[in-house]
Amino acid sequence: MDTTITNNFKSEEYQINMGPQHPATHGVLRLLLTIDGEIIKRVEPDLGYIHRSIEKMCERDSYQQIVHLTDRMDYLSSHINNEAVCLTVENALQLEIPERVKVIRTIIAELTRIASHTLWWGVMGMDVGALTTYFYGFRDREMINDIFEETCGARLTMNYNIPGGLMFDIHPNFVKRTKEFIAHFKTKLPEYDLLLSNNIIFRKRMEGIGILTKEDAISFGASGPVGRASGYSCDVRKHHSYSAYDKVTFNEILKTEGDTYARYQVRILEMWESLSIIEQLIDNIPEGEFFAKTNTVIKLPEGEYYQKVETARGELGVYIVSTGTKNPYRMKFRSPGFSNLSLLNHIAVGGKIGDLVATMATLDLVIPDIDR
Amino acid sequence: MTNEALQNLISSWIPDPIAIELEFTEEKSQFLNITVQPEQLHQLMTQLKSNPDTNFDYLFCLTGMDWGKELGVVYHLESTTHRHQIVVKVKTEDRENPTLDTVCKIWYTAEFHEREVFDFFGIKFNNHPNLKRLFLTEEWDGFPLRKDYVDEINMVIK
Amino acid sequence: MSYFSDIYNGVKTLLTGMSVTGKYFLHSRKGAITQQYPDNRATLQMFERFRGEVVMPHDEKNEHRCTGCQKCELACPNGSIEIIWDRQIDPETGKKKKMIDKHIYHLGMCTMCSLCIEACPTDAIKWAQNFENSVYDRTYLTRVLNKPGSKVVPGLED
Amino acid sequence: MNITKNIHEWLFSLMPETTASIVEMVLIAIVYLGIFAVAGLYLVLLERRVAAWFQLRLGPNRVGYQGLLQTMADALKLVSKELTGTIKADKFLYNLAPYFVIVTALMAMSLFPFSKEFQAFDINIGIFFLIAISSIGVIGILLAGWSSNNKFALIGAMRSGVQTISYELSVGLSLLTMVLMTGSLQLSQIVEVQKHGWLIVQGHIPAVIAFCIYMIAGTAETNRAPFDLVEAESELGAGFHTEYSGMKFAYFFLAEFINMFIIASIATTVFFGAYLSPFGITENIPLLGVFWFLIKTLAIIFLMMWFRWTFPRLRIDQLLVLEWKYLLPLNLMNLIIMALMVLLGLTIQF
Repeated sequence: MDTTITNNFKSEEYQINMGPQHPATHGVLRLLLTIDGEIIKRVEPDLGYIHRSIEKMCERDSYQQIVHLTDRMDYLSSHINNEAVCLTVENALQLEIPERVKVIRTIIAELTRIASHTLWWGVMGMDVGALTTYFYGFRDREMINDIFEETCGARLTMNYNIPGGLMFDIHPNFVKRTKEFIAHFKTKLPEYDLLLSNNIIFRKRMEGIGILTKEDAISFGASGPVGRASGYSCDVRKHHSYSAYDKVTFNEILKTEGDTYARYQVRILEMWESLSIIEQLIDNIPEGEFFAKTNTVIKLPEGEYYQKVETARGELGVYIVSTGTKNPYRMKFRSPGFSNLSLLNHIAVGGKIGDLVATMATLDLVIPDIDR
Repeated sequence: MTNEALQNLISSWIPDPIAIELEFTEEKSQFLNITVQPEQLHQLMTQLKSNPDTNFDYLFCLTGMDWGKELGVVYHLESTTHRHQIVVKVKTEDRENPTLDTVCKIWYTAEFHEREVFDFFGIKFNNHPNLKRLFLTEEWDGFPLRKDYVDEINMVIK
Repeated sequence: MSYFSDIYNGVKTLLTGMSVTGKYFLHSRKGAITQQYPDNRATLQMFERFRGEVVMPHDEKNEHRCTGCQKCELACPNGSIEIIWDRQIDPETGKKKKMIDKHIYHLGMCTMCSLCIEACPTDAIKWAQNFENSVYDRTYLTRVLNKPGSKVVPGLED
Repeated sequence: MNITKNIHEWLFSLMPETTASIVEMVLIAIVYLGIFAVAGLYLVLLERRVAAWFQLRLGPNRVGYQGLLQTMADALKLVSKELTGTIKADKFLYNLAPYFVIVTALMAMSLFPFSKEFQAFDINIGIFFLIAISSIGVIGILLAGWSSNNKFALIGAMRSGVQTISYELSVGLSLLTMVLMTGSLQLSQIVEVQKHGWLIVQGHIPAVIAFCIYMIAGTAETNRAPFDLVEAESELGAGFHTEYSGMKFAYFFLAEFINMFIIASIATTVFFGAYLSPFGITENIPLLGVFWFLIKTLAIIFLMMWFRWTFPRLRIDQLLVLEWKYLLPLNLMNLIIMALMVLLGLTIQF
């Protein structure tokens, strides 16, 4: 595709196409690798294979309709994406949101995070060659998906939020099922460690590769577990608290190694924190309305609105520029995956092909999130 | 640092307020907005990052904008030490050949974000190391996120 | 000596891992999570809120509740719903009234966002739990929701 | 084995001696081919079911009773499939490679003493022959990777070369450790020695170490996880056989399973007394030898499957570190200890 690069070749180097169809790129990411033997010299991502121009579509849609588009960005944290848009709109309208909505949103957001991390864990194992993890991860995720399906009607693209609150109240079984899940998952999560985290082969493969320093993490705009594994305190839930996160106590997991194993550990430990957040909230869902009344046609006052939330992958920013009409004038999603992908070249160079796969797995890229 | 203190500090950097125009506003936004001329962009950004009092080391959002008449870029900055935020806007009226300075030497993340802006708005960035289309193919005609972009086949307008 | 303790510790972690999978192997009969799908059709029950497809319930007199207000059509983000309506004389009141001729639903374009059902003031449409929507020709996915000859429930106003 | 004797006599009475012996050999070859092609298919099924049980699934259970005909159906499908390939492949080598792999795999089968009489080919350099033959297979993999004209396949093939050459050393040395006790390379002789206790008991500690090393190196030799760098699904797609389809792919696939069977069979023969029953409980029924041989082999195969479905894959440099820094020194040390033991008569014999 690129003739200029070909001319600069050293004689030993060759180029290889990883993707758009490749088991390790989890979607349609195409990486153009320049390799010397097994050693990566350069990684150039080629994007846009599923770009749907959601930002342009948003300029056409009403605010209620925008919410469902964000399901299709980072589909593994679709609820949190919905929440981000709704929060932006609610802040712009200065709506008073019922406490019940905030708590339910937070519980579902944390369940989404666990679901996303269990899927990541399964796929992470598969990327390094331990195929069994995939099924163990999916078994646990399935329980969360059932909870979602019962309450929201959909398993993945839930569209449960509307500007002003929730589309409908939680299902009567929601609390019971969530408690069942917590009890189940508390017995299964230690197994994750026994099976994979402590495994000598796994640790040898993960430790000391793909190192990202704190300065680079900040400069590359790394967020979520990727940033926190480098010692960069970037949890939006802590620093720019939203929904019901100010009511719960939880730790921000920080590691300083910045390598692949640190990123892995951050996610595993984050699942414990999410469990504790859910436990704190699940018995204390306040009674009340599940939505605040909004106009059927929502018109945001003229101005600019920015809201960040912490998705399973990191910091999602929603930037709305409104001119006072029923559609946004410009809508920008600052997706975590996009920034996290941009540092791939920085940390993968010098490693082997196997390292690249492991590194990419711990960046936890979701391609629709990058392509939008 | 509060927005007011930030505004005072940043204003104090400018020796000659007439030559370099900075517009401060807090209207219709939760952040302090600075509008800067394209020529001064790079210098201001370098200062915002390197000055220990401001230390905006985290560029958390870089948005291309089409204001109808002008094209431009909106930079959302945050300091991870002071935890204050600021928005820098830069506009250019040249729609045929809009050119701005790159900030990707200051914040590495800008490299990809600027490519995205180039892809969708056609804003060129001086000194960018790898300014190519990111999402669209090289032969794509036009810049889809501009307001005057028309594509009768693929765009459904309600 | 760390050479040998390394080997010892390494082997120990490997054996722990094997004990986990081994445990599941021994309990494989009970623990299988496989859903033998076409076989379990009889017992497979979807959740009541499951979003399968949009349907319009009719009562035994072949009457539905759609007044043709088009709110669902407006709410739909991607034009999955089209309503063909005209003004007909209401046999009860003798006045002219908006009535649907066809309520067309494109399942192939539907993203199951549930906005139409939220928007409906008369609860004329709701979700069905059917999920087996595969057809050989995509034109089958375009459905007319109101049955032929059906009428709106008398006296229903939006 | 009266039937074989009868056939043998009938053949020799029918035609001249040279022709008869050639015909006999061909017949044996056909019988072996038939048995092991089918055995390979059932190993595939076993692997799939075992994997499913490790992974909370059910595995193939539709075709035939409990899925017993599943791999037969798969094989039929693969036979009937169109053979696709790349235009720029080196056609001759591309077509040759699968045969290299499958033929060497089947050749090795002829040596094993499944029971006292059921052994096709009992040469005095048995073990040596096995090690030699099993390393020819890698040439097939190298050819496949190189001739496919695909970079992923080539990387897979390069890895295969590196891996097999290194790990052969460990396989050879760990078997050599055991040969010290038997004093013979002939497989029937090795089994004979074990009548006084299986070698893993006779050689106790060093033999157990040798067995562990052999299992690790053997898994690596068959290119199975955690040493499946040659295929490395998540890194290289399918590695060396990326460009193969239909029956040619099936050859590679089948060869992998037959190789697994070979590695397990060698372990059975050298460490666990081949067809000998535990504590000599059924020594008076010679036919049960086949049963005991298969039981032991399947147990070892199960162990290899357990490895595969539990462990993550190693990286290429760690693979070499494991061999050259850990397995090889341990192996050499073990060899010396074993030699001393045999010299001092410290082996346990019943």
